[in-house]
Amino acid sequence: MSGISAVFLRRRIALSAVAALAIALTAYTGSSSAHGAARSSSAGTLVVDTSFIISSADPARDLDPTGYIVDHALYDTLLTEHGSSTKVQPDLATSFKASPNATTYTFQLRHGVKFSDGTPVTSADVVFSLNRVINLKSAPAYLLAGLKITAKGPYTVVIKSATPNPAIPQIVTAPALGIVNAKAVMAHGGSDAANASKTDHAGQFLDQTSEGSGPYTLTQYSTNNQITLTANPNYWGPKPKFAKVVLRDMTAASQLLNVQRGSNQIALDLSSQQADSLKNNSSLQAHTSASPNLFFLQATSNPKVSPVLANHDIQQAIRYGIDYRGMVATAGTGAIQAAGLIPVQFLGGLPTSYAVKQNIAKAKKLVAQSGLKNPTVTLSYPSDISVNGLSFATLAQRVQYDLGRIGITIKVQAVPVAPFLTAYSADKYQLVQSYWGPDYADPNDYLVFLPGGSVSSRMDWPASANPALVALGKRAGSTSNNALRAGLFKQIQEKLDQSSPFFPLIQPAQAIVGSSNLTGVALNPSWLLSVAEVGTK
Amino acid sequence: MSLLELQDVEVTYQRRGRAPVRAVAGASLTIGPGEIVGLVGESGCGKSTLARAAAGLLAPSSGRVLLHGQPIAALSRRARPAREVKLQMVFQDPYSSLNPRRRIGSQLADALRINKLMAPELQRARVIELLEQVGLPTDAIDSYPHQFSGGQRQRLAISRALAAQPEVLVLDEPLSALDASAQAQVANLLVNLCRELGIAMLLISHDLAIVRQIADRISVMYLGVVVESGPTEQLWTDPKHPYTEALIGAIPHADGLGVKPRALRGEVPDPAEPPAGCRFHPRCERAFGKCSAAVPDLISLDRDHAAACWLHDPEQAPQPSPLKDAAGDSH
Amino acid sequence: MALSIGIVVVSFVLTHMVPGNPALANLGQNPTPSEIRVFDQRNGLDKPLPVQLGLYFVHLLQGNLGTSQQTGDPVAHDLSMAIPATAELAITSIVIALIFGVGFGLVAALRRDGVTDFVLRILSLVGVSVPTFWLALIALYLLFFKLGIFPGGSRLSPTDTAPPHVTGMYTVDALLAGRWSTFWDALHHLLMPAMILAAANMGLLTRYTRSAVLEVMEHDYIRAAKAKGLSRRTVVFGHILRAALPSIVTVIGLAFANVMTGAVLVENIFSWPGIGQYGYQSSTTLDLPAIAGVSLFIAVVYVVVNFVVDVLYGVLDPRVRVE
Amino acid sequence: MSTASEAIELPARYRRLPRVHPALRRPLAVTGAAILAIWVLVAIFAPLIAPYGPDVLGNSLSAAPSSAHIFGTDQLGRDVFSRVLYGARISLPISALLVLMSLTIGSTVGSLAGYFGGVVDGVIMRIVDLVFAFPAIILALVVTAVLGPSLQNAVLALVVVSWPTYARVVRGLVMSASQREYVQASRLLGASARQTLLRDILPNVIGPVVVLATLDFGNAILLLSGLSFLGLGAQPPTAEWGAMVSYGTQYFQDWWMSTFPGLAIFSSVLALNFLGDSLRDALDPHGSWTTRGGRR
Amino acid sequence: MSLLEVENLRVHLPGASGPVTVVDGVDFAVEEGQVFGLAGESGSGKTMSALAVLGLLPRRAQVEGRIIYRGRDLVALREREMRSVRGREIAMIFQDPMTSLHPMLTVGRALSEHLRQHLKLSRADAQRRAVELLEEVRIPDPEGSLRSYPHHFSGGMRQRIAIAVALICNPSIVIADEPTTALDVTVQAGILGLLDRLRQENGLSVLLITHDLGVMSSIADRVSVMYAGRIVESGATAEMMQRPRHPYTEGLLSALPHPEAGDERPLVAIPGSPPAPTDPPPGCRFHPRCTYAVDSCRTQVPQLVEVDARRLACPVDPLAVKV
Repeated sequence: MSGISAVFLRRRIALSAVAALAIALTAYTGSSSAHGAARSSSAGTLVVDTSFIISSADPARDLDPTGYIVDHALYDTLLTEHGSSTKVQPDLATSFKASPNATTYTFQLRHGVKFSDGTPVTSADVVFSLNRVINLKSAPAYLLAGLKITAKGPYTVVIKSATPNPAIPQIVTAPALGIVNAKAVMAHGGSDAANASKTDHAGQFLDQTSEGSGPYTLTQYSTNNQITLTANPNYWGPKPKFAKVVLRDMTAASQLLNVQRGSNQIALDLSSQQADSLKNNSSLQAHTSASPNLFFLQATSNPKVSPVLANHDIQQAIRYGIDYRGMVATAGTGAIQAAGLIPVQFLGGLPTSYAVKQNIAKAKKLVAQSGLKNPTVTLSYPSDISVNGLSFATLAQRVQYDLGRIGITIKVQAVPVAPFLTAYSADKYQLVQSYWGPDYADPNDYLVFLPGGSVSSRMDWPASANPALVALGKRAGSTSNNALRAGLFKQIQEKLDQSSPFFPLIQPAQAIVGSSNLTGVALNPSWLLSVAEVGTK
Repeated sequence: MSLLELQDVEVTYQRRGRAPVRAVAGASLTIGPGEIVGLVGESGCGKSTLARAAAGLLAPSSGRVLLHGQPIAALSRRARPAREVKLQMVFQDPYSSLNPRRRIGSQLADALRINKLMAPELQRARVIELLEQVGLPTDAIDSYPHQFSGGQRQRLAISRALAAQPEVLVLDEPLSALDASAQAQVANLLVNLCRELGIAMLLISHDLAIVRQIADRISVMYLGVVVESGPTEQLWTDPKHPYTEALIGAIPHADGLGVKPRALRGEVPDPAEPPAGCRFHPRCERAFGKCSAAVPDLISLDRDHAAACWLHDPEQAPQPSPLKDAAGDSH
Repeated sequence: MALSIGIVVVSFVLTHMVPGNPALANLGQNPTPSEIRVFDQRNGLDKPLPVQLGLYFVHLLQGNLGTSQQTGDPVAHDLSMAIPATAELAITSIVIALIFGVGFGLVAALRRDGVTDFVLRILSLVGVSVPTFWLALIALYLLFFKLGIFPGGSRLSPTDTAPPHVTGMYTVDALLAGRWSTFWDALHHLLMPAMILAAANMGLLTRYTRSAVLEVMEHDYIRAAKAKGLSRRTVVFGHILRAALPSIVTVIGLAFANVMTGAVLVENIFSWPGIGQYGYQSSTTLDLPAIAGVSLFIAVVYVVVNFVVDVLYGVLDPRVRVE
Repeated sequence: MSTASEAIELPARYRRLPRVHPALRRPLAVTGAAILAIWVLVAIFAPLIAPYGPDVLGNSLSAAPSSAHIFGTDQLGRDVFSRVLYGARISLPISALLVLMSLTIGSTVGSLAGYFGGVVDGVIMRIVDLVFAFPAIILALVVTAVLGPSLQNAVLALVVVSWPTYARVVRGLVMSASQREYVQASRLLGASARQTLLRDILPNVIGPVVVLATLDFGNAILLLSGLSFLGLGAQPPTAEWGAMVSYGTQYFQDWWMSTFPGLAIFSSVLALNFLGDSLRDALDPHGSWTTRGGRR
Repeated sequence: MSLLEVENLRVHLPGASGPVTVVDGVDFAVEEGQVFGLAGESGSGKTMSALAVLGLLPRRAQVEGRIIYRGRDLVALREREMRSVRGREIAMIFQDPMTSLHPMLTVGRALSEHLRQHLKLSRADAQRRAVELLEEVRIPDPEGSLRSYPHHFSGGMRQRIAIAVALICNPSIVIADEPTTALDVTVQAGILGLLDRLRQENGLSVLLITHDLGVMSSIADRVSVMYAGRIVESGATAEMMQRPRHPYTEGLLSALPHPEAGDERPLVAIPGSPPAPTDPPPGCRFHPRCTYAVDSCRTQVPQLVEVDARRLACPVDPLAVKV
């Protein structure tokens, strides 16, 4: 079951842990090193400005965006991805084999890899690291739910799943599953035992030093200041271009200024508008693209909470009253109207041409038809976060204005994330402006929007409201033929667009801006940026 | 019968973390109707404290203040009973004893209004009468205090007290903030008020010379105790206590004779730690053994005249000898 | 002491009255009921409030302020990281405000009613009137972005590394380590936010100093000092300023309160990892132990600063010293 | 009894009585009053002056100042000039209300403490100390975290932190005024403590409190806009100056979005401080920035 | 040749509506080894005259006339030169010993700072001299006193210290502005005795300013009486006290209590009050209060003329008959 949380909602979001592209899996068998770059010595400092969201530099405890950037640089994983591609590539494992029923995965480890302190990396370290994740029961533990990790000789690791799980190669790319130096971590209180959640005390140790085999080592770590990484001299792969990487905690406004003044800088949290304004700046490169994130409105179906919204005509009026084009313009270049709930990039995503269009006349007629005099609705949204540089307030004001024009009075209510989530879950709100970031790149992640699903029930849309739709969802979720599945999901979304308490608004643009002399400035869906891959022209 | 009577009044100030101070260590005074009694002493002798106790502004830690034989209660949150309103006070600083934000007329009418002495429409006429009584122009009624000089303000303060038709006025250094000519004006006013309206007064001052011009009787205080009291002329011409003698001797005379006033040796001791025995003995030219050992009582010498000095104790005293000349700077 | 306890109680009760659910706000994702239960147990949120408060006090006495739900570190550790940053900023800012405020106030008083006085009066009023956050933005835009005089935020250039931790104040630590370039770099980063924080206090101190000096100047002992034929410098610094100093010192307590208020705004704008930023972030994420820790720290600062002011007052004024 | 300063002091009856309040004759006071008057007029007549509605979304997004939008437009295409004008309708009356509430609570509590003294005083001053130990903004952070961010809650939070100032000042004034000799004289004339409080003490307390309130008014605008800047006060689309500055910082290069609302805050606070400072002068000539010679 | 001669001194102070003349053509001279007294009520301009001598008037005061000290016109001196006169040649004692000594500086510093500046003494020499002076003014434990602060001493002792401060550079003239007014009579007598002894033993010249004619009578050699900024009568003290010739002098004396035993004359007050310096009456300034005033008094300013070994500003001279 998927959910939204404050940590996730805060400021912006990366596609989180598992961006599984099931299609690629069967075709893939591990190959030799993907790193073609020539070895060269490291020099200089790369500065990455971002609004920190990090709770630990211990990979096993961290699932936060900033933490992922750091962990990806400090720790090797069994497999990995390069650049913005989601294609699985070798890392510590040079190859793997999957059993035909996709329950057993055998990974062959690279020989001669050493941790930053010179200790060789063996299968014991892998088993320790992954078991530690499982047994710490911290946020990343769910990645390995139902998996069993064993070693088979010093350079072979076997992962077994109780049920078929074709996503395992994708899963093991997660920086949270970085391989740590078992001896060193155990020496500092680390444990992978079943009771590790109580006995492991290595968290603080790993906030001070890194015990990995990745391209960088941790020099300085402060959750609200800056994190300094230094090139790992013992790294087995190509030397990273920059000897030092500094991640600084900066507000988006400061990032905008800093990136323009500095060199060798990357800003991660600019809105596409901000990035747009830098397009003409020859010393910068800015990349914008539609993010898989979704802004949507959700109306309660509970007449006790809002008799106005329980009125079907009003719901439909809202759907046609919103100026989607204006909203896209406000969101900036790269943003697109969300035709359905599933991002256009995903299997089953509806093309933009299917999107609902503003129809003021129709909307006004619906309001009149509702029979309600001066319908008034409270729109609640989390006040202290923004996603992809876009604040909820901005869109909420748009909604308020647009619906005002068709005769629905909107009272906006800004609520900090924490109480917002509490009240949202308890069906306390009338109209909510919310957001969904995919947990993995698969339409199944969106089944929770169907009647009775976890998101739907937050605002009292029970399974009984539309049993047919529920049945359709069940079918779509269990279909193995992807073409068929895509069709079913499209059908579901069209139905939702015709009548449902959900109003998809936009997929905002995501942006990355860096000094123009840099190479490898690319957004990765999982860890945003691979700092080791950033070089200079 | 005395109008205002102070019986063994003691006032002790509690101080945080330090020894309490007996600012007034047992003082008795009586004031008859229409009588002006002067209370004289140097700074720190407790005379202002005694004045405040006499007026009921603070509660004595022991002893009593009686008006017409009835005890006066110290001020509480409640209004003063009408009986006690007959006891009024005039303060030293004419700049702070009038409310700067109220018109004179309103302040002078306070007593009339609060005690409902007369109908509101008659009050203005009475206020004008009061102003005339203290020799101020009647157009002062609509003015504010800052429009007057120190001497005029002091007269305003007196007339405000007069509005309450007092029987006794306690005057705390009413003249010390004034220039010589204003001082004489106010002094004459006080005497006239006493003679014409029969108001009794307790006049507190550090200036023995001016008190002598006004008072019928004088009490001299030193370090919290009354050391001598008597009819003005008698006390002046024949002081019985060495301290009174020293006070008189220290007054410079504007007679062009170039006579140097006499100084008194030493310093006034800390009231928190008064000397044993007679409090004056360390500075006294005529102190002898007993003075440092025992506290002398106020002994009645003749008629109204009394002094607290072992010299006048018939059993103890050595033969009185003439005062040593203490001219110049003795120490 | 009683004050500190009161402050702990108030901040604790206030923060725990928050209607939000800290578990929902802080659990990574997919919080299951059992995870929420574990979270609540771990953070002691499952117990009744008075028990939580009691436990808080017990832990407090052991030097344990709880664990921040946001950073996952002990609050005491987070504070120990944030405090030196704020201390460095606050002290520098107070020093700047003192130098300019006292200087301006002195000049204004000495040139009373002149043009200089008038200009300084306006300057001091501007200082207390300008919104700190707006001033910070303008300074950031002009001094950093347009002119590049000052760096745009954070405590050190990314190319530099923090000096060995001794006090946690980079300028001091750099000096202790003998790293001059780091010292200048840290100072360079420190100056702009410190000056912005100092603006309001500078205005305040100008006014206080001016009136304190004017009051002193009315005293006979200043005329007496002039009558002794002392040089102007001795009269001004040795006598006038010396006498005004105790009353100026009493303003420092107020100035510290102003700095703490301004720090919340300025630290957020300048990405300064201090108490202000930490407090702001904990309050938006309902990080209860962190909020309570920050409140406690601020209260302790308040008590300590006032104590220091009292002591300083006594040192400066021998009349008080005796009492 | 003749010191130099006293020699300069002239009996007031020789001065001409001023037609206007002396505070208003000073250039700063006049400037302050004028700016403030303009803002008050703007607040009243905003709908008449403003070319656009505060929340009307236009088509030109993030446009630089031009003849159509003299302060430019924001990201949603709203006219910044109109929003700044409408902002006066939020910041000024709400800050005034805030001051009024703090003043009422603080003065009442302060007079009670000063009047009753003893245990009541002790308890009240403890509470005051407690609140004082929190910087306003920290306590406001906590209060808004408890109650949620809104202008209303921000005001509430600021009232919570600002009343103690008044309580402390009023208490001090009441206590020192009740020690005044004219109050004691009144008491001796038979006035009850309550009568003197109303007639002799409070009138002498009002002046300093008015000055404090004027200066605090400016402070309230600053704090309120500061909270809104942090997102804890006014919420969109309210055209509140602090929130507008905060909003503008997201688009740093579009300087007009935050510069003009910031200027609005600055100018109104400065006006109030000009006025308050001059009032303070008029009331307390000691050490004031006056043009007259000093007097004790 | 007098030690100090003041000729036609005028002092104008800034007022709300133009300058106010507080000293209006004052002449007097202080002779070597004499005590010259300047008497008058508050606001008569006597203190302003004295401050003018030392150049210590409030800022923006204007001074006209000549102040000749040892052949030099002090009015024309530059501030720097004036500083070498102050404290060194002409010293001053102030009214209130509670306020005329800097409360935060030790007695030792008060004594030695100008001594070292003027006479360039070493620290040890200065200290020796300070102890000497404290002994001379009869302060017990002079060495210990050097380290004490003024508040450790009583009023009388402080005035003695203030006198020591004034005398330490061996000045020729001491200006004593109401030196005993703030003291109790018994202490006052001691201070007057001290001044008299210093005059006799050290040949000190004193410009004594007081409103107390009793004090004046007991120590001054010559007296000038001031009224509303002008001198109305000057002469030898005994003459003046016994046979005042100006109606104001006479009025002042009659208003004083009479300490002589057996003298029971009532006080005679002068009617009215002194005029404000902003609005002085035309002609003789005393005429509105003068019982002897004639028409010419209302229009013509009386000149101070020599009459029977004294100088008198009253052409009517009504009291001459009484003599």
